Amino acid sequence: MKTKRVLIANRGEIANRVARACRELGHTAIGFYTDNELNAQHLQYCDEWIHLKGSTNAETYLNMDAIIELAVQHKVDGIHPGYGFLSENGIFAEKLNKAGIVFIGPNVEAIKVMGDKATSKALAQKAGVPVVPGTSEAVPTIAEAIKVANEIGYPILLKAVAGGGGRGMRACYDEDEIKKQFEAVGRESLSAFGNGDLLVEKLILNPRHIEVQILADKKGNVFHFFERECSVQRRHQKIIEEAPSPFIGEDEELRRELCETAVRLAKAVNYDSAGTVEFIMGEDKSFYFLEMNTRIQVEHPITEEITGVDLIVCMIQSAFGEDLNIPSQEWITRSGHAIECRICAEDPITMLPSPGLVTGFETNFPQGVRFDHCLFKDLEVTPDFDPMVGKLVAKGIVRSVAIRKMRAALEGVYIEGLKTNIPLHKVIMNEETFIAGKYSTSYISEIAPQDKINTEVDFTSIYKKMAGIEAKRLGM
Amino acid sequence: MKTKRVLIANRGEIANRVARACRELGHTAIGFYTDNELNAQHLQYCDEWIHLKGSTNAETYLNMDAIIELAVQHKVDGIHPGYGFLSENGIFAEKLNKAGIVFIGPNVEAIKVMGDKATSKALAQKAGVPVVPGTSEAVPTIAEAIKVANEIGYPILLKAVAGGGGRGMRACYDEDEIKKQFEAVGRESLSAFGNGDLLVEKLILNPRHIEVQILADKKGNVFHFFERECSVQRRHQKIIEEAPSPFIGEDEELRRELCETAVRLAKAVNYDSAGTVEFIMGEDKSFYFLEMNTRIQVEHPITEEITGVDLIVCMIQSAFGEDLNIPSQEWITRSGHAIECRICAEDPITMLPSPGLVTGFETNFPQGVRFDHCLFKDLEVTPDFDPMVGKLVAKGIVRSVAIRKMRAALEGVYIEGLKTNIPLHKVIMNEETFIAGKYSTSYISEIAPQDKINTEVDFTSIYKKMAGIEAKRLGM
Amino acid sequence: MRTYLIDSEKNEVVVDLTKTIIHSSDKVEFEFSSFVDSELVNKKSVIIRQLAGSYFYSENGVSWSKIAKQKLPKKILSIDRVFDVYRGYKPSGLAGGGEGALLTQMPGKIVKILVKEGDEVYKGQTLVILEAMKMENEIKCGVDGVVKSIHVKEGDALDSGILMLEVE
Amino acid sequence: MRTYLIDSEKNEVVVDLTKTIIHSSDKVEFEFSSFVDSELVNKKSVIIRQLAGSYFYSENGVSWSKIAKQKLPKKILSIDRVFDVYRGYKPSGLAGGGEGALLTQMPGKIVKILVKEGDEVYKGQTLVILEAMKMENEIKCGVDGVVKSIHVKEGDALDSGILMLEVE
Repeated sequence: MKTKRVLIANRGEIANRVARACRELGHTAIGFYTDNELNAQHLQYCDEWIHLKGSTNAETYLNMDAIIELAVQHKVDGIHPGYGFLSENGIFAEKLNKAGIVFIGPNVEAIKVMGDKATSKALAQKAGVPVVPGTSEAVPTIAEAIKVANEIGYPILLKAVAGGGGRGMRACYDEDEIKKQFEAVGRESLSAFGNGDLLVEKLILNPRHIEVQILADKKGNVFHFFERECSVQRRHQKIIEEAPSPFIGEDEELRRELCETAVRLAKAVNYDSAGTVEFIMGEDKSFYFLEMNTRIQVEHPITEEITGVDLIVCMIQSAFGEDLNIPSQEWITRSGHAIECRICAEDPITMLPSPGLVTGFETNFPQGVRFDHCLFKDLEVTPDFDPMVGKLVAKGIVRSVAIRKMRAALEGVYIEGLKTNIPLHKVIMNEETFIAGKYSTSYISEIAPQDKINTEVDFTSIYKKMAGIEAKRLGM
Repeated sequence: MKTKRVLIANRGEIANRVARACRELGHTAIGFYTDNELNAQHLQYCDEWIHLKGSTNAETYLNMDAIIELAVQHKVDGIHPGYGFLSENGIFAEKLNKAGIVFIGPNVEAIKVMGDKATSKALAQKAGVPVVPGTSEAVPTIAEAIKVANEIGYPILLKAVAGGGGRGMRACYDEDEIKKQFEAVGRESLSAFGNGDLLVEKLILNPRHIEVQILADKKGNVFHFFERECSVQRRHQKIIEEAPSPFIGEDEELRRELCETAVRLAKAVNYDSAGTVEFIMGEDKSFYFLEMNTRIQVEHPITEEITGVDLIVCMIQSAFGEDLNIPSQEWITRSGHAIECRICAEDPITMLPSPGLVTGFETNFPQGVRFDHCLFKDLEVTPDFDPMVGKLVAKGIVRSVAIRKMRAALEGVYIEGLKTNIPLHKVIMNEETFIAGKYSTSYISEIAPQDKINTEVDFTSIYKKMAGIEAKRLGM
Repeated sequence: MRTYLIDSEKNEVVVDLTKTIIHSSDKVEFEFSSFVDSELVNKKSVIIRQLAGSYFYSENGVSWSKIAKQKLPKKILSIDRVFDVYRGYKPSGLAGGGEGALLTQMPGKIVKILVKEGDEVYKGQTLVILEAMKMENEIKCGVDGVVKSIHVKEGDALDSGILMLEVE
Repeated sequence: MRTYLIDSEKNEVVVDLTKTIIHSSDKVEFEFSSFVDSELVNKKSVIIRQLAGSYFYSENGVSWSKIAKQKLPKKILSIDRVFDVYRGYKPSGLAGGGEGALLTQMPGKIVKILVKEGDEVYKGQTLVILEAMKMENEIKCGVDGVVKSIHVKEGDALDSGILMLEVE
């Protein structure tokens, strides 16, 4: 296999991750640094460093033309977009194809179909994949919305066609609420996503967010790598993920059905890369297709940990038309349980982003902990970028062992100068509902573990910090 | 489970490893430092640091009374001996029992039976475990030795009852050689091990060294965690191990037979901890019991990587009479392939120990590499201790992926100031016999990968070192 | 040396490094004394040991925990609390009652007066050095202006809350 | 500054740092020139960049590889070869022909003579500073003794192999 030149059009921990996959494959990893991140830590795993001029995302990691120009100029064979930024942008993928550069992701058609709520839902239905009862096309009027609501029953959700990440949706428990909310949500969506069209959907109560990892090659082979549960969310953004799902638990029948449904959908869209099919699961274990993310996902490590496969490596191989060396679905097995805690630069109680300068960073972990991160002493966490600075992953033979390991791992992260949500994770790892695995997406709002964080400052903790500072001052 | 105070009567990477297991279990890890290793790196994972006075091994890590006295003084619940030193010393275990301290290892009887070649061989035969044809008791005279040799056929091996690690053995291809060697080997053994008794054994040609990992609790449950192949050896000491064995390969029938044989033996000796049953396997895949190591082994990580179990954690739990949470043998599965390269402070060509001062240390790994080590800038590798400074472990879904990952991993270790065998490992990972998995214990002597090491010094390599030095000088 | 930690709610902790014993090139002992509202509320001896390139903290020399090295930061964080850190002297904004009126914040002795009446001074300029708790504290000016009057002289031993000089 | 690398077989490589350009606090460029038997055999400009606390090496400013930081070590190892490192000057044992006779090892100019005839000198003491290849080289004494005679004066431009002074 000829070694390739791979450009990573991303930053932070995922850029590290992709570069390390290239390192294994013998490919040349090429990384960007921008005006506002000259000391981009992810360059440390890259073989070549390129200056992507500008500071705003629009000037840099969202700037298709600048990226493609640099890619051509540096004779790049393929571009890995990571997650976020241009990772699900069909136009970008199209432009790359035109430029003769491989987009390390799925085919353009798949991106486009799955990128639109309505068309993806329609496709799912055609493929016999259960979807949340509701409309697959935009609902033009309030009257129409109410008509649909009466068919599928309350509560319902008003949802922006172009929305995502939990933004642009509103729950309505009766007709009046629809009348009140309809136009407001429409206006919001228009300004937020440039599209005011709304869908009406049945609202699933106490839902679980469960997703299936897909990996496919360019030869029509589509495999699943089991599921992940991502129900611990704040503001509809995941902060803790696990594999396998504690809600599905020992129900192998349900697990197989869910995973095979995801594969069926992926095949229907001729999927040919790493991707994730997201489902919402009700308390009765009925599940409905939400959306398909046509990219690698933040939480991919927990799947790698329980299946032993390197998803990023496979994704790159698939993009270049190489074999995945996976003989069959049955050949893919899972063992143990993995948990991921997203480490974010945010206030652990308000969970609002809290940028800052990392003045000290150390770790001291038990065995078998994985920490994908972009932290280093002197890292400036700016509001420009995602507040997530790392992903702490612990694996055990069973869930209780993974939780035990995660507790010890959280105790072993020392970050100075930055507020992080580590104190929140520490509480959750000792909170009974989580330990019992009986949580839904409303966990944070209902159980409110953030309220159990002990914020008391004791002198020992102050002396520890001061002593570290004074010792450093002495040049020790 | 009440948290315990665990004393680690060892140093180097294994002391790190045990301390990290304690960290996960919430136990207090107590570490030693000696006069000749005040900056013992393994203390970094220990919660308490105790001074074990003295410099020679006899004064320190072999000094039972001093260790037990300190253990009592510091209210220790249990002692983990690591490997080497007192790890297989029945008297030490006995003394601990008397002192009311838990020996984190098997029962005294098991240690003693397996510690003696003759009695262990006899037990194996009683348990129906195949042993290398030969005598199970010492052979008093040359005439007797020749008589046995004629029965079992040449070539034969003259082997010290008390020998080990390949020391105290000599091959004889005919009667004359026995006459020549018998007394010489006896004298050597007497001076080396304080016991001149010899056994006569059939010599297996092109043998594979294959061992089975055992884990047992105090309730009579004995499990195996599949096999490891350790045939890449120099001076009868392992330098590369893999799991599973490429020689056994897809022969699941043979694998099950081997592993179940090991379990049978462990049960016969009422084994109740982590241990390893070592076998020698001929080219016809017939296998014979060699010895049982009644301790955790250097190469345990590769088994942990393919089975997902934490052997040290389980070993500690077993010692304190806790459950291992392993429902059945069938529940234990393996996936993927793991390789370990022992990183030793030695000349890569002569393979002789080469102590020194580590003047610089960095790593830059692909994803999914495990490096258990005791390296840090300013580490002084002295002749007092084992030259092994680390164990590089790479895992992949299949063997070829593990090799690919190991190649990248070896490129990512930067050790300055110390000769290491990394250049040798780099050659082996690209050598066809190894890649084909068709090697025997004579691999190093016959294939001689050490002769393929390129020792040429180019200016770039010199400039790299000088530039690092000058930049540091500038205080950058 | 003394350090002022002042959090977002303007709560103030004063940490004095009242003793430093260097045991070896990689082992040092510190004695810290903490004051809240000029009251000694806590005093502790701690040991820092460098091992394999990292710092470890101990209060008894037996049990150790790893800590992160850091240069003197502008902020120290604890869970959700942020302390602004001022080292060696109080920040101008807090250097005495009124903007221009410098009062002693603790009992101490005037080591040096760096200005005379009529001098033009700027915000942040050191006007007086006050020795207190075995530490020299630079007393800075809180405003730009002119030194109107000086009420103390070098060598004076003062109680807390004494007006040293005024700037207008 | 120059550095002598001498391996176990007494093979000698002389590495001169002939240029240092500091681009920023974490980026510096070095020009190295290497000599074997006083012959320039190699010359190269390299860049060192500090990133996230580690050093990275580049020869073209585009492709980078990580290297280990180290303080000037006594030995530099390469695979199975060990070089003794001497910085700035040749080790006394190699400081010129006879033990007590200091000869120029390369063409250069006498910058300073630090002793006069009759002075008692000790092994390792710097006797002369010789400028060569834009570098000042401390010429050290190879033996304990007394300066017998000085054959050069400050400012002299000398060829290689010239006897500068004698100690006995």
